Amino acid sequence: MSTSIGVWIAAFLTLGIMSFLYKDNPIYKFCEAVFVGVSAGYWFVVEFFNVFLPKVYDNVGIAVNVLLVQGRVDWFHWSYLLGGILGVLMLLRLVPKIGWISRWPLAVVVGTTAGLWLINYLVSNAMRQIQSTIIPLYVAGDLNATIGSIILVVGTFCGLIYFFFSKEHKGAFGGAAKIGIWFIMITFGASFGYTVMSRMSLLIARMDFLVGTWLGLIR
Amino acid sequence: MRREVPLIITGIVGITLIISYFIPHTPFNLLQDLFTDWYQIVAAFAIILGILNLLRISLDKVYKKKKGWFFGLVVVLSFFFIVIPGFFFSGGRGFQNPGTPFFWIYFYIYIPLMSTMFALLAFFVASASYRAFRARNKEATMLLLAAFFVMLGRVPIGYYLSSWLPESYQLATVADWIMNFPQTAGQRAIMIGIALGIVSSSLRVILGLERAYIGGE
Amino acid sequence: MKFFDRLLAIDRRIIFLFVIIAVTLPLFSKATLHIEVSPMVKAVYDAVDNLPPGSKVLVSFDYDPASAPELQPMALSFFRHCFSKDLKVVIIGLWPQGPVQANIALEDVFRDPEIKAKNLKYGVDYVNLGYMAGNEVVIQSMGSNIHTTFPADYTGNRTSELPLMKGIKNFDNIDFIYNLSAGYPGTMEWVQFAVDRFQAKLGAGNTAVQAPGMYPYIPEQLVGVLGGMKGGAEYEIIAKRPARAVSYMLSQGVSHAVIIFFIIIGNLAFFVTRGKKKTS
Amino acid sequence: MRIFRTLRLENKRINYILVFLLFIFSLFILTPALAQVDKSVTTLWEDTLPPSPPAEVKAKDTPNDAGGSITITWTKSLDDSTGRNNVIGYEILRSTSVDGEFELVGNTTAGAQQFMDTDTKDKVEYFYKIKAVTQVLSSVSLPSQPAISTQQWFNTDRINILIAVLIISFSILYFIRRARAGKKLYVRKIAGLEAVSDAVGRATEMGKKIFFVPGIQDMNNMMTIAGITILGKVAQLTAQYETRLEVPTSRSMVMVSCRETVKEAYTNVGRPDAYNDDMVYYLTDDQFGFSAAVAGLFVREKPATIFLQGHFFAESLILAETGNSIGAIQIAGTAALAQLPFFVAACDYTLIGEEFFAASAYLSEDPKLLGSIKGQDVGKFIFLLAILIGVILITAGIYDLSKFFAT
Repeated sequence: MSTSIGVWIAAFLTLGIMSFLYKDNPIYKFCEAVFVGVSAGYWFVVEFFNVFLPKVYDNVGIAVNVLLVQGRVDWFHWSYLLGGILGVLMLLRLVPKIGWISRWPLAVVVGTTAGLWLINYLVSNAMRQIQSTIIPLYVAGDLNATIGSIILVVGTFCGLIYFFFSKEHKGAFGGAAKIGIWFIMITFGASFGYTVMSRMSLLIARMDFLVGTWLGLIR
Repeated sequence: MRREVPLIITGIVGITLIISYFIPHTPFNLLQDLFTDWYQIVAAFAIILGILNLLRISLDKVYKKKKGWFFGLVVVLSFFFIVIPGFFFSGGRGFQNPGTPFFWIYFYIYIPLMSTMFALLAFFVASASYRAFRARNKEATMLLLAAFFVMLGRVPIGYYLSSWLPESYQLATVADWIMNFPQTAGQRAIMIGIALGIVSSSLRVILGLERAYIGGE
Repeated sequence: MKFFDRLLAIDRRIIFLFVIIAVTLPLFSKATLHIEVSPMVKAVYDAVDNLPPGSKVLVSFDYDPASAPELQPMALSFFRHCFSKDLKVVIIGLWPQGPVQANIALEDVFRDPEIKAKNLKYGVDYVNLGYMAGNEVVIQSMGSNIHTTFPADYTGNRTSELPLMKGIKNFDNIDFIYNLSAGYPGTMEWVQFAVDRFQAKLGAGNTAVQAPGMYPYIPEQLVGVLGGMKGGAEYEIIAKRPARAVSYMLSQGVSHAVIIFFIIIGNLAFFVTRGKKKTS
Repeated sequence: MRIFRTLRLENKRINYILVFLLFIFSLFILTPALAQVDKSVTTLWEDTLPPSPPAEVKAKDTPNDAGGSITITWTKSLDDSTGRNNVIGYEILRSTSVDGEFELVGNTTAGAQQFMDTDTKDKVEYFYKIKAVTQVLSSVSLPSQPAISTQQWFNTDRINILIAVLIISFSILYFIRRARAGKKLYVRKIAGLEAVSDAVGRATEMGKKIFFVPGIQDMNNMMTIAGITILGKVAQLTAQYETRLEVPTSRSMVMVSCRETVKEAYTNVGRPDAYNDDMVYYLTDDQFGFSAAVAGLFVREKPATIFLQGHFFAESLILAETGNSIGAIQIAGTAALAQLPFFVAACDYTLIGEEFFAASAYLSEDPKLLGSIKGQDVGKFIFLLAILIGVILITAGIYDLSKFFAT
């Protein structure tokens, strides 16, 4: 059995969270509250040291330094001050009267997201996937590969037809959409089956901690 | 004013970033990094709003002796339990180095909680698959069969069950085949659909047609 | 037939009980199971194995301790493989906890007498540049200059003064990128930015959940992907160094058998009760 | 001595055999030593001759970039993979004048024929030489013609993407315009969205709460923004039905945005009095801390209806299974590929990928937004056509259309 106080605390918290599986209880509530408090605090500290200090404080520091020492305006580093100002505008939400100003930084963030996602998804999800789907259906002398290619092309084609919204799924079109949903179901089933393993590994490692590290029952 | 200005900002920023993808010339090549950094900075400031909200609600529970007030107190105490050592007693920027008090809390409190919560999924995966994988209709049967074969093919029992078969019929091969062909085909269809959905939503946001996120007058 | 009706609506806590027994009991056993090496894992292994000694490998640790059970064994066997082939390793992290996991892995690998004998030096044979906030933008800016993206390493040394980093400016000087990922940012972002924009060569280790999502990128954008603890075990097998992932495989196997058993029972009960409803 | 003589005299053949054996024996002993000598002799010999130099060194501005880079190409040394095959790499040398001092700017492995010098000043002329290197010796090529790096205003490599952006955007814009002009558009039924008002109604009847979780990502994610748009519609329903709504969030900015959205929705249907800020609250940025808290809330508050709309990761199943265990109706929606299977398995309705992004338009019944969905379909049609034609052409061996989609 472990003699480290840390291991004992960890074991208590592990069992506390697991007790939720039986039913909600005060020990779980306690662990949950600790979890919310500690993790909120963790990210608060991390954001301060990993984002605020290096991105705002350091960059503006460089900009000021360049200005004072070289008498030159370093636009690149000053631009981070603008980011800092946006951040402060966000905090104006705390002042109810002018809280609406916080919509400006929000608008900048949403505009950035819309612009970047439009391009990135069109390139990596649409263009490149279509590129990989345009393949010869027939591979000379390789029956396996031929069947594979046909399934790949037919599955992608019919799957996309399922996502047509402005046309009724009837007749041949509806048939293709039906095949499409089958492919989508196979995809979900396969990904689910593939995942089970992943989830089991997490539990194995946890039980290994309880039985091995904490209780010392296995070598 | 309260509504139009943000919508104009969103539109201009969005269009500028789309254009900048095609222009290698400065300053366009720097915009993406700059705007993403700004997001990071705004998020780092914004977290203060969330924390204040969390503390206010928790303390409110304690103050008014609402149901579960004790757990509200635990939230507040554990927040300061990690924040104070993190800011003041863990050597500043090296706060995450092994040996600091912050790291100790991280290692013995935060990690076990996080990994155990994650490990609960093992149980939920079992109960969900017991309920969902039933051959109710054609679609559900497809789901069931694909899951069944992939699950078997990915673990050693699959090997023991089918090792007497020629290699191309063994469960591991079947599982790989399902993953490589029908699974990839389905993924691709969903991915291309998502791309179009995102293009369309982004355009609606940029044009100001979709503006729920910004609120009203 | 009441038995089957009750079986269909079984209390899920009974399933939970079976799962925990299936996972825990095999931990006490020393038996090992046969593990097949899949082509995906072999592709990654070969890509590393075919690098000439002295090649530079970039490893990005994009996961936190929650996913360590799946990804840590991959990190260990990858490091061991790189060091035994005399490859130079550059470590970064897009998740704040990533470089910490890397240090834990390095500590473990250096305990291996074979690696210890090589007397590897920090800064010459490997470096840890630490975490950088900014997600995919970090990858993007590494494409133009790694030194400005990571001005200092994990412990605060200036990057430009590390001997290994002197010959590395951007992805052009990196022979292979290995990404260990548990979500966002992760392999998808490395594909979109390092591969699509800078033509880097990329292999990946993913949690078993993420891995199927990467299949469409193989082989053009991604050499191959190790999926979950099983992928890690396969890598240990192909590298002929069975370790932790291999030893957990028995628990994996038994717990899977339990889930499959329940799915079969569920369907059996479903068909029996449905057949009964039809006849009545 | 005597025995030798007798042998020689008596049987010449045995003598030969003996000499031969002696020779083999000596070889056996000497081989390792010889091998050593041999090696040093050959390397000595090789290294007395420098490798043949690389030829045809050309330098030009790297296209489609922001300047600061010149691309150099050359043909390999004749001793690289052919000839004596002893070249181990190339060094790239640079100077600002053709007869000036050349400095090392980079190196490559053997077999390379291209190098990108990414450390040039724009508007400066540079000359390059390539040095082929063996273990010991090297030889330098003739200098290249001068090259200047510049910034470009348009990335010609991305012209196909520009065309795709323009085509899809214009088809979406075109149908938005048409819809605005009053043209009726058909949109097929989406089961998950049909169920939204019933699900809200059920909660009202039961007198229970509705939970809406907009994912665990921040506003830098389109899925969050799409989820918040759906929240706007759901909030209108809860305002009309006077059902209690709770929105736990995992990011502060999302909390801010959700408050604006819900407040606006309540105002729109004339119930601003029913709104208060505490309907939307922040818990923690942490993925599992958030899931632990939300799972606890589900079990304690026992909501009748749960919406999970946004970007989820592993916690998807923790939330969905907990929701299922309390018998709530669950409507999920996400474009996170890895999580869709879990929602499909554990929720009553799931909006899959594109359906999730179409949801806001669908729920709003605003003709302009529905028009954008029609525009998306045109994009899909073009893609399908490209796949069909592309596959036919490439199978027949006529043309590889996939090149157009290369990025």
